[in-house]
Amino acid sequence: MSLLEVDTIDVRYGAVQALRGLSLCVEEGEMVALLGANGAGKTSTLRTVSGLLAPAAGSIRFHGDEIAGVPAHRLVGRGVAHLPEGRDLFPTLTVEENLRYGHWTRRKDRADYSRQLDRMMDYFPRLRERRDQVAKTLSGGEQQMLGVARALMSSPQLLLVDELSLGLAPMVVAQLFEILQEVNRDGTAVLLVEQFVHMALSHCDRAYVLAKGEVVLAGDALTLRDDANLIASYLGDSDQTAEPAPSKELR
Amino acid sequence: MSADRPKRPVGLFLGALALLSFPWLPFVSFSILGSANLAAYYALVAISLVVLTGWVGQISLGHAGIVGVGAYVTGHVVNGWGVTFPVNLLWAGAAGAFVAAVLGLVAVRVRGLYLAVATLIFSWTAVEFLFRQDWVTHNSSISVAAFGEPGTFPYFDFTSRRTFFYAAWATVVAAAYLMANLRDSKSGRAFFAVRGSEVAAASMGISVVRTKLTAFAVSGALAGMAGNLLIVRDQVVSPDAFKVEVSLFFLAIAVVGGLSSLGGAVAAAILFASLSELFFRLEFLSGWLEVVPPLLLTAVLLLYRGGLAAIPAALRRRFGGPYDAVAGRLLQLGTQVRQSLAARLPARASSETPAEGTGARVGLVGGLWERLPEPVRQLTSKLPGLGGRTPVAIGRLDLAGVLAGMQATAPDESHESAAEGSTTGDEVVAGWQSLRLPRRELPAAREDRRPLIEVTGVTVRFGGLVAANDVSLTVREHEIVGLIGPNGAGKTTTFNSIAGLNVPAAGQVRIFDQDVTQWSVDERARLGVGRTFQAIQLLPQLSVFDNLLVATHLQNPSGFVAHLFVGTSTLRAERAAREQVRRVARLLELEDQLDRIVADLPFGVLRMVELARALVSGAPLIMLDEPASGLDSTETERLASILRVVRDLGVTLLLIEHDVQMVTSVSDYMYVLDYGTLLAEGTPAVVQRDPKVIAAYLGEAPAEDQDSLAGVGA
Amino acid sequence: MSQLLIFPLLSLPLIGAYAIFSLGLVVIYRASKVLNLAHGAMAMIPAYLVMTMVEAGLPMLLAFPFGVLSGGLLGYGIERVFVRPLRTVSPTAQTVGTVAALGLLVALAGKIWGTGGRAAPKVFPEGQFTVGSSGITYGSLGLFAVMLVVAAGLYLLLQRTGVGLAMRGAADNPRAASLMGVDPQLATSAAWVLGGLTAAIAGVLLASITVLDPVVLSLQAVPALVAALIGGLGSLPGALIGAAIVGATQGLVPAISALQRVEGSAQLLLAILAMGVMASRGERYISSDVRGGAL
Amino acid sequence: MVPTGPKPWRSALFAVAVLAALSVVAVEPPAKQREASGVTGATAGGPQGLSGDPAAVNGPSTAGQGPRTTTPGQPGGKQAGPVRPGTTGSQVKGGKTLACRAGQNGGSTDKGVSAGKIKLAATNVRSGPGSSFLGSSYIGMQAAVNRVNAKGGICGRLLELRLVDDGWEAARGATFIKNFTQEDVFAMPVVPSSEGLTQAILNKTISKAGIPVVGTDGMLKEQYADPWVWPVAASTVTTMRVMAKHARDRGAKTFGVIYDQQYKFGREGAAAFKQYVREVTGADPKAYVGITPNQSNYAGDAQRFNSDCGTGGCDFVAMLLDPSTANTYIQSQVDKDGKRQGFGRLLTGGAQPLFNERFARDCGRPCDQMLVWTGYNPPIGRLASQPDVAQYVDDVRSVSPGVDVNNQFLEGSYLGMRVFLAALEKTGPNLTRAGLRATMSAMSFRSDLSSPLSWGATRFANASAQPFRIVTSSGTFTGFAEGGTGFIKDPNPGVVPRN
Repeated sequence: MSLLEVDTIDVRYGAVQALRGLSLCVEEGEMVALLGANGAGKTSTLRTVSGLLAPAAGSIRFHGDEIAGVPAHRLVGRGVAHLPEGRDLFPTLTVEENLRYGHWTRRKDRADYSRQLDRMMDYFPRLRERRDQVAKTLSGGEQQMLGVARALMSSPQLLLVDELSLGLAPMVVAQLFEILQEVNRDGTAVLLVEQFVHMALSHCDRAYVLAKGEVVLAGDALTLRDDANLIASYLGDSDQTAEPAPSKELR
Repeated sequence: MSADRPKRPVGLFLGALALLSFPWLPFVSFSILGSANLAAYYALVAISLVVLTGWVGQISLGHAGIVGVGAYVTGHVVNGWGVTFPVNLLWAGAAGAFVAAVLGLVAVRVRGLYLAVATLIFSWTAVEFLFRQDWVTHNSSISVAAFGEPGTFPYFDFTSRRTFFYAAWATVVAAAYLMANLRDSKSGRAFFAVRGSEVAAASMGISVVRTKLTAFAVSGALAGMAGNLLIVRDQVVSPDAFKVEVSLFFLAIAVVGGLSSLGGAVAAAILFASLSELFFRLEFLSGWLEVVPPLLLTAVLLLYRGGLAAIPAALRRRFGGPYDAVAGRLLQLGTQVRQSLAARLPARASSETPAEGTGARVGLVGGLWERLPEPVRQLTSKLPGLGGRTPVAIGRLDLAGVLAGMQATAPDESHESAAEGSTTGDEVVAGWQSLRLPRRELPAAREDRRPLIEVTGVTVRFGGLVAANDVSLTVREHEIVGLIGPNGAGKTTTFNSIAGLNVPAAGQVRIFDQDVTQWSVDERARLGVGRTFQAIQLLPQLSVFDNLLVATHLQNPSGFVAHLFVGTSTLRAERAAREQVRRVARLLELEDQLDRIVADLPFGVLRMVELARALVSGAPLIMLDEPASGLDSTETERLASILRVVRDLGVTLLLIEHDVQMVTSVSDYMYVLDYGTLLAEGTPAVVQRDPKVIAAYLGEAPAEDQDSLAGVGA
Repeated sequence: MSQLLIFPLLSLPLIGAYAIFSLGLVVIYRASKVLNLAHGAMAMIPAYLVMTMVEAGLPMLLAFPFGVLSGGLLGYGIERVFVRPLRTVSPTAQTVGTVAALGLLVALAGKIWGTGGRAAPKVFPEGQFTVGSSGITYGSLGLFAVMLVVAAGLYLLLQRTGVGLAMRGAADNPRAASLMGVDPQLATSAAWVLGGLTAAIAGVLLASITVLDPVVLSLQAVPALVAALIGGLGSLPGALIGAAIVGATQGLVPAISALQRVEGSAQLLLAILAMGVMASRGERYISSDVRGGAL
Repeated sequence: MVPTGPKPWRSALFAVAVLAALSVVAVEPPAKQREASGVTGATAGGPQGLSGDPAAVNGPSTAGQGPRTTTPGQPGGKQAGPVRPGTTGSQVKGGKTLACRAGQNGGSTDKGVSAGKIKLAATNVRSGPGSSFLGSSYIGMQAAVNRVNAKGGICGRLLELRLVDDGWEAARGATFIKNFTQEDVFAMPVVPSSEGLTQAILNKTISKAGIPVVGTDGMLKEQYADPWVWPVAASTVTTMRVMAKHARDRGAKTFGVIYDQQYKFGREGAAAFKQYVREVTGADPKAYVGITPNQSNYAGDAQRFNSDCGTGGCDFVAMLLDPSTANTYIQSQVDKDGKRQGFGRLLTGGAQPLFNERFARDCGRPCDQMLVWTGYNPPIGRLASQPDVAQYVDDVRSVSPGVDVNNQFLEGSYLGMRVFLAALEKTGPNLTRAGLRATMSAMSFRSDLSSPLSWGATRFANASAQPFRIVTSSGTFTGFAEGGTGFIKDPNPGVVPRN
């Protein structure tokens, strides 16, 4: 019985059908990537698992018990942490306050808070320097580091990460992936959504490729790396489009 | 607002008929007549709130103050210059309009809750300061309350309730009639557009500033006239009739009425006036006067938000048959009346399309604006928000004309399009799929074609973050330019600086060879730039037809006054506008969706309506903000082919889109952005195979050229 | 003490009352983006309850805390009944909801306790400091002191405690708060309870040095709205500064004889000040995040 | 919500239907056809009921116009000289000799009068800000009516009093009064809701309809200028002059007044005070400060008043404020070495609105020995034992046991009603509005409740006032004590300052 089982879920935003019968699973300590073009439903998947969105149909099991429809603020305590797209920090709160917020579900355990805080500061030394700075004054990279650190403060069993690389220089992204790998080795399962396909596949165990709300490809990372149609689903089949295709009748 | 010709509010004729006989009905006692007069006073204030809060979304918590100004100005005018009723009504209206317009100037700068506080402060100051100054209130009682001399004709003594009844309800009926005309006209649509979304309204050339000022002025005029009715009815007013609590009471009436419907406002006014009749009649209510109005407001707010205006619809839902029979019968009667009236309008319903290239004359204030001497305009343009450059419009693209012309020359053997399109009128416009379009002779080299958009060295910073760094691109005539790049690459930032949503820190944006870097969204729209939005910005409660009709704003030459009194010019402009909408709808095969309400349409159709709206505005240049997001693969393919047809009709398109596959299939030329800088440009085939682009999209495989990583800081 | 110096002293109680009101208004506005026009009623009802309890024999030491608690309860109730159901409509609709609450509470108070002004029980002992030819009653000074305590208390609660942090975060970014385990609805209710508690404190104290009247006390919130507005509606220190300006203006006007003859000149000055602040603060008239629409 | 669905006309029609339904429910069944008499059978509902209303331009002029206003002074029946109440003089009308007994009273002699009933109506204040001190007035009126009805009414006709609450709002009050003028109402006793009454006087609703209004509280000068209104209270101008005269006689040299500058009663009272003080001392009052009611703090105004009076304060200080504003003002005044500033060195006086227990109780120690003035004899001290005063207390307690009998608006409305009923009795069986008007101008009403009232010379019938002292022990109010001067006459009665 795997850590997370998502079973044929449908998700709708008003008239838009975001997910159509999507299923996937994440084992203990595994690191899984969710790939696919924009609007393929990657973000909707993470939001449904973390409780921000309630699925219209289907079920989600975490540690075997059903969590579909459980609101986000009750799920965090049970070990699911979600770092949403766009980092979603508390702009007017300081770095340390953001981190303390991440520790909210275990706030009673003071000792654990200082332990976690030091652990995060070790992972991201720059945060220690900017400790009292207000979040919105941080650079893009630093904000992403704070996002990851805050999500890890509740020492989750499953960490959902949405577009870690958004607007960051490749070197910073590589650094973040290293840290994710280390956290994963410490026992936290990771389900991450990522644009940079090579970066994701080189760090993850398995991957799913989504298109238009469905899983079109799945497998372990190594076999997928140089799979031709993976690139096609992103950039469009490069050899087909010779000339800009005018409407058929025009000729 | 159904799809046929602008519907005269037939209901008002019927209503007037009922009101004329009211004072003579047997059961109407003297006190009920008194309540009916009170109802007229409340109705006028409620209508003024419907216009301001219902239609334009500007909440006012200070309308009693404006009513007070109307009352005291009437007092001065009657005692000072002996001006009698119908004329002093206009004085009061003018005073109300002026005060509201000044208040509107603040409203233009602030929004939502700030505005509510501004109006609350106004009414608090009016009561505590304005209505305590002797020079304002010494005329609080007027001696002359009649028109003409006793014994001679015409002589109206307004102290008599029956005479006042006719005067008051005539004013209300006239106000409702004019407001209904306004609502069904271009200005009304501008009101709803501004309430729906200011940025979408601006993108259709509607000046949000002038629309709001017009709404405040109209609403203030009606409120001022209500003040006039009060002092003419009572001949004396005291400040406690205009305190803060009374403003909240007026808002309660409008909310109970359903806030957006004129009929609802009148119905709520009648309901609240009947309360005062019940207070007079029923002994057990004494002591509870203060509790009843807030109870009514709470009930409507929490239990039945549609208010009285929603009752007829609810009745139809519940009773169906019998209700419809009665309503149907009345409707027939009404349409007969309207037909006879319409018959005597000039017959020559000419079908020529509106003159090309007419500058946009927007609303009464707009009209005045044009006639202001140049230096004054320069001066006022320094005023925050008021200044408006009237751009030299390149000339609107008359899509309908192009289509009509083309159709005439198309070879006649294309039978299926002729048969299928012969719905109305003479010329036939086919759906896009069956269109025969002549080959467009374009200069071979792209450089020879006229550049419509030239972006040079644009840099945009948000706080520390450089979103766009020295970006330069050009969009040339009759082509589709695609702008792509991975997330956070600065696509949207660049797009917005072209659309006018942000002012770049450095660099220049030129459109139609004019430097528009500092121009506002509606100024660029007037120049000839249309756009669609990634998050649908349609008006959910309106039908598709009305949503599209809003976009004919710039091509409709009729002015505000014409909208009020519905002259032949308005009717002709409306007919032309509706024709334009029907043609574009037919082009995009949206005809059978025209009467459906936007809120219940599937996402794919909404995308088409957004595109149609941009086309209806006649803009020769349209910017598409992620048009394919949310569409499935078949819908995306259909959109791509439609865009190609639109391009071949002579519209130039600039689009940003995540679906790289779709963009490469439709664009003539592409630009790729990454980290806010231009990574590559060229035809789709070139761009697709450019290794830098693939790397940007797929992310560097860690093995390859390590050094490129090291150079980049955190 | 020179003549003019006395007047700032005289306006201390006004500054105190308006500061507590505007702090409560800002806490509520930041949490639920609603201008609570019923704030005055949330001060008036507890003041009447305290008076009823004192008249029934309860010592002020017990009546005051109960009164303050009733304010918190009232804050919670108004949000649940008049504001939350309208959340899906628009902020304007929610403000109209608070208008309905104001109307209802004022009318009911009038019905229950009568509409004429009544003297509320004293919270602080009688007597005052004499300053030159006039002086400040203990009640007035007490109100100002309590304001300082409330402001400090709010600052400590919001800046130094976990609950405060949770509330600030929820106001800043509700989605992120729920992802961290804080229910944004709960945080909003907490903000309204806090608003109610502070309003009750100001209400009881203000009533004890002035008059207990359903309308007069409720409309005291209007100058407090102006104060919050001048302070920028978003910041607590801003609310304090705004209250100081509004209180001082109303206190100083009688001192300047030229202004004295013009009745209501204080209100006029404040209106001009508020309109100026709003006009200068308004953004470029096109902002993308417009969610328009009244009901 | 945009009106694409429901069409406007349907809601308007729907609302007209609602109004029609409401009015059918609410309107009284058309009054029984009254016996043939001078007035056409005007039913309450019928349009002819608009007879009193000057013919509208296109309305048919109704046949048999109701009685137009008859010129005053033309008595309906013979009038004996100063007639003591309770006489049963017989009168001749149209050949029939009438007697003040059931069945012989000439039936429907005027609008609102029938063989067995006299219909009366008045607006009063039961909700809104004024209800705190005007709220109990209806008890005084009801008490007097119950007493007369218990004895069989007047000349066999029982009194039917209809009271409508207008929330002390001027526009609504005037509209309700205008409704009464067209309904089957003979006269309007007392009308405690002064704001609406003043507006109805100013826009001539009352004088046009010729409907008698007897016994009003007389706070505003407009009530003394209308030929159809007879106030019973001592006017504000009278009280202010009497207070100044009393202080002057006690040796006060310097005068100060703090008044409500928003409501008319404040402005006209202060102007009268100033005029009289200038008359007797040759100089204006040292302190003349107007304040706006219902503010939260008067520290600035108090400061200005004290500095105008100078160190040591003014010898006499008059307060013309409503109770709650007065309390807030007094709270804003400060103690200086144990004595509350802003009070008179020798004397402090409060006008009628301050003559009420709640003000005295809320004020407490600072108001000790302060004189509050009234134009009546409240049931205080030895006055309480006087027959009419004792009667007043019993009557009002029978209607509402817990009522504050010292509230002078309650006593005023009781006295006003007693005057009205006495006038009805004097007018006798041939009860007409003109007759009542003649009676009022010739009548002099003596009772223990106030000084003798007569409207012959000036409209200011009650031209004297008397003071009562607020007594407190250790800071709490224990009761009112007699001022010891009895009624003091207004030095220049009927003089109304132009303010």
